[in-house]
Amino acid sequence: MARLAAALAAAMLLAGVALAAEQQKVLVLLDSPSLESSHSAFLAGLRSRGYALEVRPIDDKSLQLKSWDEWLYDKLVILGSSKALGGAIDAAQVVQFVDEGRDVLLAVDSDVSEELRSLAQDLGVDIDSRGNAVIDHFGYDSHVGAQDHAAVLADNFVKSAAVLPKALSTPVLFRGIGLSVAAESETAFLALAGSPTAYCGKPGAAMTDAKLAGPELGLVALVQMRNNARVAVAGSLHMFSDAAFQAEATARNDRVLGRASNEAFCTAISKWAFQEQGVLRASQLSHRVLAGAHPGAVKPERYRVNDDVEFSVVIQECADGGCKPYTAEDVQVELVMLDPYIRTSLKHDGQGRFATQVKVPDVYGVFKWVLEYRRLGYSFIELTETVPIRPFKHNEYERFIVQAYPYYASCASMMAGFLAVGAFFLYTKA
Amino acid sequence: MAGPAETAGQTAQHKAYGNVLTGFALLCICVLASSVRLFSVIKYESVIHEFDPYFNYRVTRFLSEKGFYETWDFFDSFTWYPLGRVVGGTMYPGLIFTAGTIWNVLQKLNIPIHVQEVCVFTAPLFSAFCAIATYLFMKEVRGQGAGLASAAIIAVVPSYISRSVAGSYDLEAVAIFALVFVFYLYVKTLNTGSLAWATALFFGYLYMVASWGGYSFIANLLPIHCLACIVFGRVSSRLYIAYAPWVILGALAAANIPVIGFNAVLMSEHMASFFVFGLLHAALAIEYIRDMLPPRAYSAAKKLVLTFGTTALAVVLALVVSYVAASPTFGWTGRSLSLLDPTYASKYIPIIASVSEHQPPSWSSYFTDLHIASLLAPAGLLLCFRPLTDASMFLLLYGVTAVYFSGVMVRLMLVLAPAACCLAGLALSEVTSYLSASLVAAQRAQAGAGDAEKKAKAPSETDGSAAGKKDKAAGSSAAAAAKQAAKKAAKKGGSGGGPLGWVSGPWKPVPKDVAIVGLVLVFLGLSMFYRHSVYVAGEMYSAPSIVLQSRRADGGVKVFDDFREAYAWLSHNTDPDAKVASWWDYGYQTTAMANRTVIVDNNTWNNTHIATVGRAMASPERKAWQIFRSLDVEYVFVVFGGFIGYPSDDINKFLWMVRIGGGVFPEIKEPHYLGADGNYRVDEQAGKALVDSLMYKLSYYRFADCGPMFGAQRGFDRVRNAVIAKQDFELKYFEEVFTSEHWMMRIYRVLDKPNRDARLRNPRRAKLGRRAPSKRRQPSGAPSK
Amino acid sequence: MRVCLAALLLLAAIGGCAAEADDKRIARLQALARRGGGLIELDAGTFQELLVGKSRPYSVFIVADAKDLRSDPKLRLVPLVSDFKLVAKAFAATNAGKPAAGQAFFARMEFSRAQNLFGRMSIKALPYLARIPPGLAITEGGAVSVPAEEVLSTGGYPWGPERIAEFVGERTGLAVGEVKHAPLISPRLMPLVSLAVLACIVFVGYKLYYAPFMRHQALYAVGALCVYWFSVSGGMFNIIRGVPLVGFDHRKRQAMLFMPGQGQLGAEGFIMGSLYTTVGLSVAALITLVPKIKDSGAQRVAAYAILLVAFMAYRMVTSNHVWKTGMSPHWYLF
Amino acid sequence: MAQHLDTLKEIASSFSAAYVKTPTKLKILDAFSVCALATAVLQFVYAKLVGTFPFNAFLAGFFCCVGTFVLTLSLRMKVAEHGGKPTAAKEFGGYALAMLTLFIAAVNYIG
Repeated sequence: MARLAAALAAAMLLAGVALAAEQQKVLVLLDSPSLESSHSAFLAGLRSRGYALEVRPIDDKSLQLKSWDEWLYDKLVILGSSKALGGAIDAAQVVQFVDEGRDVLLAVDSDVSEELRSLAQDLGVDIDSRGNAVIDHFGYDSHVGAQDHAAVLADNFVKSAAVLPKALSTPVLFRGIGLSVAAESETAFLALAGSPTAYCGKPGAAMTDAKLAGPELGLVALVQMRNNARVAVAGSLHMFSDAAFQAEATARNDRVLGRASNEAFCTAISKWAFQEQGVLRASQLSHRVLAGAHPGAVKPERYRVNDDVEFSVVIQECADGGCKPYTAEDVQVELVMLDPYIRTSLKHDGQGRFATQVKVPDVYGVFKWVLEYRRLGYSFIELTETVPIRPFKHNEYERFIVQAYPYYASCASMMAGFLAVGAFFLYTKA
Repeated sequence: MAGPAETAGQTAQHKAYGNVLTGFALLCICVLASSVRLFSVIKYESVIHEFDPYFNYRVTRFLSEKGFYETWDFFDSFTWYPLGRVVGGTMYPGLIFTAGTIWNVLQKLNIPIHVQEVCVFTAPLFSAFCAIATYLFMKEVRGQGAGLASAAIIAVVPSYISRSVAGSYDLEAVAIFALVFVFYLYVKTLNTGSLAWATALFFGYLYMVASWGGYSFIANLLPIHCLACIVFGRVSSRLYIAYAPWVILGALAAANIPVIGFNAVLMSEHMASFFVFGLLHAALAIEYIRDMLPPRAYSAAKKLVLTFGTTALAVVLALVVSYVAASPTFGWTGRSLSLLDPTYASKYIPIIASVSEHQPPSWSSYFTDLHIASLLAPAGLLLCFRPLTDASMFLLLYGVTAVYFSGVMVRLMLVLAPAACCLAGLALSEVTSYLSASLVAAQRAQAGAGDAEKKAKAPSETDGSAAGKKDKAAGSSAAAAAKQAAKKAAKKGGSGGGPLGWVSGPWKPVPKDVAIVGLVLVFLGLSMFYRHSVYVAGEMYSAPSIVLQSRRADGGVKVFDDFREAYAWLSHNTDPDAKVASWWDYGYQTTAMANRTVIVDNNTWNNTHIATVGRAMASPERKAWQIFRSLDVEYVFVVFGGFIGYPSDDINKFLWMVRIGGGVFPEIKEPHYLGADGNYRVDEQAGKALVDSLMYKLSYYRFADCGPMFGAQRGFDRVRNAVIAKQDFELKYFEEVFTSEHWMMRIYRVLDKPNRDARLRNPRRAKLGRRAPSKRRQPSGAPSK
Repeated sequence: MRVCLAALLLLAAIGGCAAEADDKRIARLQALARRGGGLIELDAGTFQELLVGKSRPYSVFIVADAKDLRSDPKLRLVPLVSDFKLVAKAFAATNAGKPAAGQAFFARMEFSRAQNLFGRMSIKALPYLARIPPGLAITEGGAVSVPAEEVLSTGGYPWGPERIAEFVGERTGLAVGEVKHAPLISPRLMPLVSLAVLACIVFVGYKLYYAPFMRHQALYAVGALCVYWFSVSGGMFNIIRGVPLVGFDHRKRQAMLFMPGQGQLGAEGFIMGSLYTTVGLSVAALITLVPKIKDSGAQRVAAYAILLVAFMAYRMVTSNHVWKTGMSPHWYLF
Repeated sequence: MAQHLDTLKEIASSFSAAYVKTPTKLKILDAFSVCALATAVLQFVYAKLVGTFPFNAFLAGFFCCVGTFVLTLSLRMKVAEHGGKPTAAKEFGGYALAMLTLFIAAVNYIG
């Protein structure tokens, strides 16, 4: 397990290096060719961040995601709608793509195809049924959404520095379909949720009760898989478009709120989805004995009961290609055998080295160091390291206890007496 | 012991003959003893047998690599995950150190032999030693004749063979030798009353204590004997020297073995010795005073001593009782408690009752395991009384207690075996010597006049010639016995204390024909015994339950080697620190052969942990998955015999898992696993919980699809002789990774948590329309046109 | 209002004269029960007396028993009946003199004596303990359909007196009172008692020590032989497994001493044990007694007799053993 | 009570009278064993007072003394049986052996 974690970290490290060095290949699938021009700004943004984009129509017969056993692309962007995935690609393969640690950004709109919906579902995000749109009779944008109220201004952003490093002042202009994530999902969360008055329904049709409404109504959902692959699912194509990037957000009563922060938001989520933000890397997991059987032993094969040991790990936060020491007070480590015997929070020295010193319990057995750190928006850290704790050896117990001196004395006296008596017994004639 | 009558020369000569003959016979016996145990190697191969021996073997390997000290503090993180086991502190090191020493010595002699071979052949070697020890013991009790006879019997007594065939590398292999040897030393000390022998006794006892938990039998038998001696006014300095130092030194010895430690003085098993210790001193004090004082004062003093003694006794008893009553099990370990109250284990400790060798034996097993010894033993019991010496009294007590205990547990038949053999040997030697002596007498009557010389020589010749025809060991024993008899006879009814009770006082030899018939019968009985034992040794007891054989119709032998196949798979295809779960029977084998960490093993010291595994096996799949995940289990295997009809598989053991699991986790209820008619069955009427249980699923997964077996109908289980209840089902949380050739072992992998939270319960989910069919791809990944 | 009052009075009057008849009946039954030690033995007559009728002013508890099955260790019929009897006694004791005493009766029916009743009550399996509610109409010879809730469920068998008492209580709502067991020693008294026992042992030992007959070795010889005989005949096996002394062959409808296959029957074991000991004893006799015989003829005869006995016993043991285990030893080496 | 006392006196006196006759060697052995026993008792009391914390040490010490007592006593018996000088040495050999083992065992266990 520990080995696995380490490998993962290493892989991520390599990925980071690669990010700087040679370009990562991104396959962009467009529902219609026109999107390439209408979404040029977004795509240009990606290129400028050093990705080699390969833009193809989604239903291209010659599409191929993997050849033989290796993936042809590192990331996948689907700006999809009604059309089905073409070529050799299908939902199952995309899921596999994610399961093997690669990232996907999926944007759809109201007439989303069933295939894409099922894909989203496999990834843990539920897209509302086809044809529905997010409607807000109070928070619509009075420029583009005046007649059907289906272009809404959403500002219910997720509170996570990992996703949105700097707060966005103005709302995001959103025209599209609603999403939802399961309540008990550990992996998916909403990056952009509907305002209290927003709901998802048929434009123009009167609706009494909406299944999706208010803060449960998701506009953009982010998913962090257990293998740290990331997926972003947006309910709108429009929000990525140049028009939206340029748009002025104007509230219901024609109050101009200023430039809609689509560009900033979309860049942020794409960065997050492509592992450029909120990535934590744990490395150099180590533990050593401070005082005990073998003081100073680093990563010893086993501890002895009541050893004083130090556990340390280096955690870095990587964003925009660079990594800087992570600083948090809430990183905890456990020493577990069936139940956690020790649970303590690690102290960090501004350099990203988290460490703590504990006295291992007076219980022998096969213990595990377990460090599980999952915070919203950050990549998960799961490290375990197995260390058996052995009891005292027969010659490690305390010797010459004061209380026991009488006993020692008695033994000695017996021996002395024996010698004396023996001598006398043998050398007296009588 | 030169007879007064003869000249020293002749007696010396006879003694020489006798000793040579004896030594030769003893040699033959030893060879016989160890060679009869080699069937397993001949028929199968030189492998370690069964379960526990694998643990010993593993530790011995560890010893051969790391050395003695490391082994003494061996903390084993491979078993009882995650608890681990302090092997050094919980094992009896005797056997392992013995084998280790042998191995080291051989290495020193530049004999490159693998540890396994040493382990395999330890048992036969020590059975030979045991024969010698028995000879010595009986020689002390009654004399050479009895000694040889008993040795000849114990050499091939089945019940001892059963635990000491080559490859059954178990504690008993050496422990029985140690047991008999300790008895020999005790009796020797008792007869000679020398402190040197007492010291030897200490060392012997130390070895015994280090070898086997059965030492507590000795620890109680010796006090009983001592008590008997006191009661019958046989108190003597010899008794004191034999007993008192043993109590103290023995307690120290026991305390020095980590696995016993303080129990040596705290456990009730050991209380008796101290109690009798005190009693002995009181008795001696009385004697001493009697010697010292004039009678009048003595009687007064005696009153004082007695009153004082009784009060002291009462106080001690009160202390003991209060202590004992304080502890829940009255300070007795479960096993020994189940000896005193036979029904105890079956009531309270399923884990003890579940072991087959803790069942009580029925009459047939006595004959199977002891054969003629069990028939002659009563005679031996009686003969112990004529005359009743300290030694013979000891033998008597040993026999009686052992036979009682053996009635409670089959495994204690092993303790009975030496006793029965000694008693039988006693009877045998006396019968043969009486008959042959009367033959001599008859011949003398024919030859007319004759004096002691002829008397002495004749029988050895006649009987020696008979011995030619006879089976060697038995024959020579009879011959030696006859010599003894002749010598005694020559002594003209000398000291009545001689081993042959009937010599003292007037006796009349039986007529010749009777003697001959009797001898023939004895010979027949013995040969039957040998036939039986050899047969048993070859057929029943030499199978190493890890490799199975079955005779095919055409007489050929089919070998089922699934276990080793599966263990090999584990060791080659799984991560070195993968945790493997199975029922505890296979724990030792897994650690030893597959070299993987196991959750529970045959050292059943932690009932809860075993119960957890039992619970997992008895739970539905998802629950079991959670339990196994919490134990970090990566692989689970079950032993399944339904395919080839291997009866002792996990489905048949399942009820014990349920009981043991239910003992700790009440939600497991045995009735739910039984059929409607209250019977345990896997067919249509099977209990619902059974069909849902993980054990059922892992055993019968894909079972129905494995083709019509031997023309039987679909899903037909050849062990239970039934068509299984639920035939086709899928596993959600487990994945089959390996199934051995004959399906005897099925290994499953415990699946991880899914990578994605797909399709969790989400009330806001909109229903999905028809899904696009996933595409068939060519290996290249390109779409197929 | 007045009307109801009148009605009530009327009912009371009717009930009153009905009650007199019942009182007599109850008195008879109580006498019957007293004779049976708290239980009424059910047969055709008593059944008529006790149960037949449209309704009864009392409820009857019936436990089923069968002579043939008493030896079955799993069924535990004997303790069941005795527990039942205990409950009956407790009930009688607590409600003595109260009207409640006449509101419940305890009856036992034994298969061989009341076979048809088993049929009529359609009892298929033992153990069976049920209550005949007062309202249940029972005609002569007609089937008795006891409602399911009136039958004590076999779950958690053996019930033990408490369970039965509880059942009686909840079914009738009458107080049974606590059941008096055979006196058990409470664990708290344990040390004292055991101490006393030990003291007695010491005392007795002291007495025995000076008793002359303790000097006879024959005593111990016999004792040793008995122990040997007992365990060799698998006595412990009988105790632990609760094996009946004699099995019952249902096909041949006769008792059987020997049981084929695994395990053993009590008698079987003891017979074999005796055979074992016989061989040993005869051998001992050959050595010890024969030499004492003066007359050579007599000696010869005795010796031959002894040898014959030993030989026959040996033969029987071996043959039985082969029959039991199916082992057929053959010479292995040559 | 009174006659109890003088019986005691009488016993004691006769005992001492008889004891004086025993040879010196035996007297020495007696003295040794008695003091061994006394030490054992002392240790027991001490353990009862202080509490049996280093239990192994206590056991070792206690058993060492009791063992010495026992062995010495047995030696005394042997010597008393046959006051013959030649065997005495041989007996003592065994005694020494036993004592040695005892000490080794005790020291090994004491800590």
